[in-house]
Amino acid sequence: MDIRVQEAAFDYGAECARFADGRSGIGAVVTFCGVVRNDGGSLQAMEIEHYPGMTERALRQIAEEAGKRWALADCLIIHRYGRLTPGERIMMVATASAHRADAFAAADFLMDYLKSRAPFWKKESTADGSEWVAAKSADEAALARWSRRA
Amino acid sequence: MDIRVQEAAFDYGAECARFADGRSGIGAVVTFCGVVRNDGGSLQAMEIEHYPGMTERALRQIAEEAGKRWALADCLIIHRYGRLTPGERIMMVATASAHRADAFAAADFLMDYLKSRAPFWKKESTADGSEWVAAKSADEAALARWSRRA
Amino acid sequence: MTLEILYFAWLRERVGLPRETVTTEAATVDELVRELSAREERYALAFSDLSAVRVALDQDLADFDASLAGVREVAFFPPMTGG
Amino acid sequence: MTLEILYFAWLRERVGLPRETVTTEAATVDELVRELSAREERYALAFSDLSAVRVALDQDLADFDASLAGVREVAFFPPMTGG
Repeated sequence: MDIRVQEAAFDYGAECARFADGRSGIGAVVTFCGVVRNDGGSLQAMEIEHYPGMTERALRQIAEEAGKRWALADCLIIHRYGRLTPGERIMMVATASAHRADAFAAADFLMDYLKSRAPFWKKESTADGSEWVAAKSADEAALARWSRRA
Repeated sequence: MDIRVQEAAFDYGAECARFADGRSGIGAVVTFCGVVRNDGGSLQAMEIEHYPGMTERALRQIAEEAGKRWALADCLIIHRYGRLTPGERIMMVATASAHRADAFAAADFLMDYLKSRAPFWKKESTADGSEWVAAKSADEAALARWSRRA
Repeated sequence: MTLEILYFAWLRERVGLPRETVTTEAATVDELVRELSAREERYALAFSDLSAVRVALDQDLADFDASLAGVREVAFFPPMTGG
Repeated sequence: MTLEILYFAWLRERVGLPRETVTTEAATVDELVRELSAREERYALAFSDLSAVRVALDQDLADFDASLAGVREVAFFPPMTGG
């Protein structure tokens, strides 16, 4: 298990390659990469604040929970903080398993939980000023999908 | 949409990076990579046979169906044929979307359909000889999850 | 009617060839299978359990009761195991 | 009892500082919130809608009725928006 919370950019392709490399027992790797989206073309920057200490702890707990629910050979979470611009990669997760169903479900689960349970907050800046991104009810609702311990 | 059926190896990390690069409207990229698994340590090689012409056609139809069901900015399918050894990458899919739910569902869908509806057949060789891999009832059952047109 | 018939995986191995051109009056896939099976033992063996055989007509999956009218390429193969 | 209190995102902005050390006899998070809100307007404003506030005790998410016994670090923040 590899959990990284960092200000620096990460190399998505290189991380995917490294994560998938040199494993013998696995059959499936799933990766997710989150990108700063610019819907209306007006976003200038996104500032990500986090809670040092708790962030790593929460991500580790989420990853451990995924490891209890599915047969994972490994998982990786990288999440950035600080100032990002549209098109930049915010974060990624990767899961490796013998079977694709476990790898998919675990990656999906990691994303749902870190969206709403890891202490990150986003603030978006446009020409009109800056505003904290509100949590989406859809993101909270997504957690109910994993209802064994929602 | 990018569909490739090839004998040559592909560079999973480079494909992930290229797929995620330089897109403005997306927020989520999901990739899946299938690896030749060696469960008992006895597998020497896997030979993948396919049906040239129909393979590309079937993959394109599956990708188009995914594009109708979810809001995808793009998708990629690479599938190898020929002789592979344990640890080698057989295939990958990638999906890009504004939102993670679409990217995840579409990648999962692509995998389920290409497992059972694209004309590939696997033969495994061990010291005891070689044998065609039997289709799994679980793979067929997985298609029922997408029941709008299963 | 002249059909190009393709065989894949263990069907190819049992029939002993990857493709052949066949002249037939069969109206459906079922009739074609019966005709081939009657021809030689290797075909009868290959088609002995049709629940394990899939068919594509001109590169689209089809059922065994599908018509062969206008079809140029018929492929027989086991359930697919891609991914 | 001495607590380290942390504020994040718009709670940090409304309170006007990222962290402070507070001496309190509050037994629960609720009591602490009431105590802070009574102290100054900026706290009252920050805590005016508790449905939009989350709390962590020693870096674990908690409820507002949770006990502060043995707790050293309390953090207040809006619903999280990671990923």
